[in-house]
Amino acid sequence: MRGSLVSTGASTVTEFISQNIFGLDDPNWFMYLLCGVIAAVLVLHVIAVGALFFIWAERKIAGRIQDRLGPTRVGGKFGWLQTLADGVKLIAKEDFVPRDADAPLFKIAPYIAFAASFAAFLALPFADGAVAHQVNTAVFFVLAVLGLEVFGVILAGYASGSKWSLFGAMREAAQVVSYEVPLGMCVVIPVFVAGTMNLTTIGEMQAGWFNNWLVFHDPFTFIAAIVYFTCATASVNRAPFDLAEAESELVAGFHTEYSGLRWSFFFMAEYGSMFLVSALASILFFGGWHPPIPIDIWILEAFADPDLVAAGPLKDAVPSLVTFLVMLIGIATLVAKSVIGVVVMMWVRWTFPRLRIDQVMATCLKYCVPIAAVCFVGSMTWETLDLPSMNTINRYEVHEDWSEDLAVSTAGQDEVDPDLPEDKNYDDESSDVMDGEEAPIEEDSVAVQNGLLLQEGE
Amino acid sequence: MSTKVDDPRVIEFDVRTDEMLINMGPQHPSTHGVLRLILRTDGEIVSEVEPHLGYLHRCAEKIGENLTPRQWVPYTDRMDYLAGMNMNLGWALVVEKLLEHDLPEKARHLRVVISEMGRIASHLVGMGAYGLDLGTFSPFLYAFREREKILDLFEKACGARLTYSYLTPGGATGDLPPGWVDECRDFLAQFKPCIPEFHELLTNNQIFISRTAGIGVMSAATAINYGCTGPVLRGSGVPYDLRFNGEERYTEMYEGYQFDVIVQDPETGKYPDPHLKEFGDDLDYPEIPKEAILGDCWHRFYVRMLEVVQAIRLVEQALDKYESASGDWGQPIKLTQKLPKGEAYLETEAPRGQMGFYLVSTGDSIPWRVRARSSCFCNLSVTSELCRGTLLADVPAIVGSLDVVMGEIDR
Amino acid sequence: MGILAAVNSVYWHEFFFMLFAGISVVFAVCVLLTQNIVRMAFYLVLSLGSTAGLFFLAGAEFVGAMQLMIYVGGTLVLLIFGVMLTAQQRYIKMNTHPTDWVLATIVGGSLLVLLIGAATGVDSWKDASASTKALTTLDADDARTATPLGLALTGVRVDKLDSDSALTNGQSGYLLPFIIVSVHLLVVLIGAAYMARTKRSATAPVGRAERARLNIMQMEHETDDVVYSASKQSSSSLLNSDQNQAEESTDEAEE
Amino acid sequence: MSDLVSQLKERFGDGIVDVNAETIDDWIEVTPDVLLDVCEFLAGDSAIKLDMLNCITAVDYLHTDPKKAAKADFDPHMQVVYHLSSIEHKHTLVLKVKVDRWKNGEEGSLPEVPSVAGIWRTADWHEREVYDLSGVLFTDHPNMKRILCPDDWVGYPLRKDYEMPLEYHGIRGR
Repeated sequence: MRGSLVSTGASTVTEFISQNIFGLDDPNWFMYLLCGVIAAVLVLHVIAVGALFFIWAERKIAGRIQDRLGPTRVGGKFGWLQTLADGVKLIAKEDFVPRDADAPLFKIAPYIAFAASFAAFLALPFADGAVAHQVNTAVFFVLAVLGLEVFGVILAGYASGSKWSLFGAMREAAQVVSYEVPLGMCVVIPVFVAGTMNLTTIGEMQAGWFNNWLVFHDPFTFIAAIVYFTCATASVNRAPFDLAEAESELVAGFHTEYSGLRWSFFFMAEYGSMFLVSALASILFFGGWHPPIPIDIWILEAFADPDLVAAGPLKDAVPSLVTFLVMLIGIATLVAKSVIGVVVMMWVRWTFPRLRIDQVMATCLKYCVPIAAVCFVGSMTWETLDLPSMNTINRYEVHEDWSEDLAVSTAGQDEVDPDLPEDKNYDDESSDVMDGEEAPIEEDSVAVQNGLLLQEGE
Repeated sequence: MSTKVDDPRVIEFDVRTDEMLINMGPQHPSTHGVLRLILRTDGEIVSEVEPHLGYLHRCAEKIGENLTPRQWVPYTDRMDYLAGMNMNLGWALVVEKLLEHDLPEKARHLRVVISEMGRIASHLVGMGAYGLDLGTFSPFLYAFREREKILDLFEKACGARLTYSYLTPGGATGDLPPGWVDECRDFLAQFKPCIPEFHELLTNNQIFISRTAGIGVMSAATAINYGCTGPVLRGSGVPYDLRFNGEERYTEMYEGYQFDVIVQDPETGKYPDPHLKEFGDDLDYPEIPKEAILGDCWHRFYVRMLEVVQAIRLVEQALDKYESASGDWGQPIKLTQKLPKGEAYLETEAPRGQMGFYLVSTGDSIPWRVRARSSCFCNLSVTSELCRGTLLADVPAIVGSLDVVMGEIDR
Repeated sequence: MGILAAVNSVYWHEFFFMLFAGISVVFAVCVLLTQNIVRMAFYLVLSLGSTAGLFFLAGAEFVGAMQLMIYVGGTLVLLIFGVMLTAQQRYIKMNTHPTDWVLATIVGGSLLVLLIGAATGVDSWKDASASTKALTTLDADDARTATPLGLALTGVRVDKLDSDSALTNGQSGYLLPFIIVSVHLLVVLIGAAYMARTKRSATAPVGRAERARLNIMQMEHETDDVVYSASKQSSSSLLNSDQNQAEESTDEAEE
Repeated sequence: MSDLVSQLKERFGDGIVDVNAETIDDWIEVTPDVLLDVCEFLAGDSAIKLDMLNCITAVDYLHTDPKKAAKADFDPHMQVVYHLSSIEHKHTLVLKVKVDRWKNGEEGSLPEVPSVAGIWRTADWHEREVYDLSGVLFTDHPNMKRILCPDDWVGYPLRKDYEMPLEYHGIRGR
């Protein structure tokens, strides 16, 4: 039905590979392993290449801010190979474990930090179809996994045996745990406005001109976007809040004793979660993969053949290559917005001095949490009273089967009927075919939304 | 919260956490040079700070007992290596005081030009390094961009960028090269608009204010009692500047110059107007934030920034006087000049405080005893008093505001 | 392609189930056995993390993420925090007394027996093989949403949807327990914040300005406050030696 | 004879040993046991108010080679020089205390001078440096130990008869 090359489920890819490459009719366990590995490597490279680019960008931007050039010689014109050179140096560097360190914990800590920031990319959609695993509660999943990264840092701080890293670890723990509260509250606001935690749906809801972005939904979401960005910078340990690795006080904070490859894992984890947090910001507030001017919708309309348009969502009335092109545009837009977010973080880092630990805590508890709470109540009243808003899409009707719709639409369907034991759905043969026509209500409602959305969009 | 004042040194907590003895230094990114601070901390609260010195001790004073005064000049600019010119000046004046050797007028104005340029260069480093202590890297580079230009000028004058040995007893090792004065004027012209840049970067920065205002407050009485001098003393409101209140021989150098002591006027609570308006009408000075208390880190930093502007005006006046002055630039005394029997002590206003030299001679060309009174030595001794009960992140802020240089402390 | 065909009977679903269950059980036991307190906390993270894995495997993403956030993200970080702040020396060795071991095994053992008995008692779980085939294909569509959970918590009787509408809108679903629990948690949080406030003496780092004021007040009363005039007079030696007798007779500080 | 000296003489009598007013920097010499009261008077008296102690120096008067020692016009002794100044009245004073190089003659026991750390807090570090480099012990000093040299250093470097140690913890001295 969707016709696009890469559909949501990995198994379609599995089928594609098993039929075309290995000539098996239905994919066996090795196919799944293969696709699992492919997906993992793809997502890993998003972080690896991202970190590579960001380290280079940070040095260039820092240079520009400080009235100097930054790396220019390594690898040609703009010193773009600098990070690779750093990487090789780090790999070649001796990776020793200090004498009174707790060796096993010391060795595993960087990998926990990196795994946490990598796992969060699992649920992050880069465009309508481009997501590693379609998690319905994606926002909640990403926040939960982001919280894990602090554990890697604590372990590193405690296991490297030096007092400085212990200080760094304690500060990091205190800061990230307390900043999860306002971060959570700021994230709940767009989730509440969009009515769903599924990042793809939230992204799809902000199609059309930039005035459909959630940040312009009402003044409270606007403030929430700013507070979100501050808390995100703090929970990722950057800029004025980078107390965990404060050189002037703690030598180098929790990664004082690390060197070589392990140290670079911390570095990659930091840049990975920086990119992730700004990608989340762009999806929740800044229209995700929809460019400010709706080029993607114009392209879709240009290629849509008229008879199919009325039937379903615009995306299905277009040859699959065009949807793929639109998805590429979407990915490019999201990456661009996230890079802007990361550049702002770098810009803030090289201009502001560092805050003290009690000031960091004060900003969190005395400023971020109350403001986030006020924004939440404000946007909630704004939404229920249906006050005038910049967004043209009325999200109310397209909520993901909200209570009234649920009562109406599910009366006939047995899909969501929970009194059947959970595994009953599995026995139903038809659900075996992934993209079969008996698409669950969920599928239709999304499709309905797109159609409704797009007519609305012009 | 009862506000009765029991002994502030005793801090009891309800839960007795384990006190930790931490070693900040001797190689630590934020201690300026090889200073080692032993901190007794309880969680983040620092209950006791004990500085350990001597890591850069080169016993310059013992060597001074085997060299003639002119041979000892290179040792002076290795003491406060960020303001070498001012150190040379201090030693030159003390030797001239013992020899009662008077200088031609042109030599005096040359010394004012060079020492005030040295003060600008030193305060730039102080400002940049203080930004580093508080975690921001950019001001350091802006400060060093300007300082490099001053060092180029010094290099043209005396051939060296750090180890000058230019102002020797008797005058200077050579006159300023032709065209130096115009280059100096060009530098000052393009340096003036940079000052608001520094203020934008640091002084007006709300995070900088919240990190420094009200931190490490030192009352005037404590400052004098601990022998603090220079911007650290004036930051606590004591109007004492050796260029006015110093020895006769030192203050006559600054005769006929318009400048004033940079200190907060107790009544108006304002600093003397540094005539910034002359530099450009849109350049005005940031007022004092409400959280700042007289004697805290912010005021010490602010005094240094005002002194930079003051020094610019001084250099401009000195350049005009130098060009119109008569006589030569002051030939240095003979290498093995016989010193009269007796002793002489003189302090000069170095950028970091009062740098004193004490010369005792028993009649031959090699002095009997040479003693250097270091300003940072006394300024640093006040850290344990200021850092008691502060947070760990405040310690670099306080030590940074005292702007210490280890070369001068350890000699 | 021989190997692929031969080893065709690997069900990833089962494999991961075994893996996660194994990890959580093994590390749960390690938590008991280890003496190093930080190692214990780390093993606890692994076992709780793998139970979260089990939830994800069963398709309950919301509950899995909840487990990750609350247990691994929240509780354990606070546990580590507590351990780090109060650790007397770096690695405390906790060696339990032998009698405690005996007692623990008795209690633990009896609970284990009870659990195993209950697990094997349920007949619908007995013929497990029937549904393993269905578990092979990972059900990737996002039919499982968190909406029913949300509705149930806000009072909609999700289980009795098709009965008359009186029961669906806002009747007694889980609304009441949900409200009770949230109010209870609020009270607990306020209590914890009140008890944890540090009862420092008046002059420990209270407000910056206030402490600075105390600092000055404490210093000031030692020496009487002197107002210094910015006089521009250069200093001279106190002993008016005849050499500078003439010029400085004026500013001599004679009483 | 200035008024201050007469004031001091009548207050401390023979404690004021010598006044030298015609050199470039004129100074007063006092005996060690009356030093503390003189300093308290100088710092306390509102008219004089020498509230800033600039510098404490120890000068070792000893000619090591006998020829010079014979011609020297002083016999071997140690001088501790206090440079004081007043912030308020803008005047300075030099105070000297003469002690013999070793306490009652026997080698190794350091001469003793009362510590003025109670009056001027800056004296705390200055006296530690004088003790560290010149070997003058300051009685009832709050924290009398070396400040510049390592704590286990032997000998007092600024004394004229100081011999550089052959090695220190394996580092070759000469």
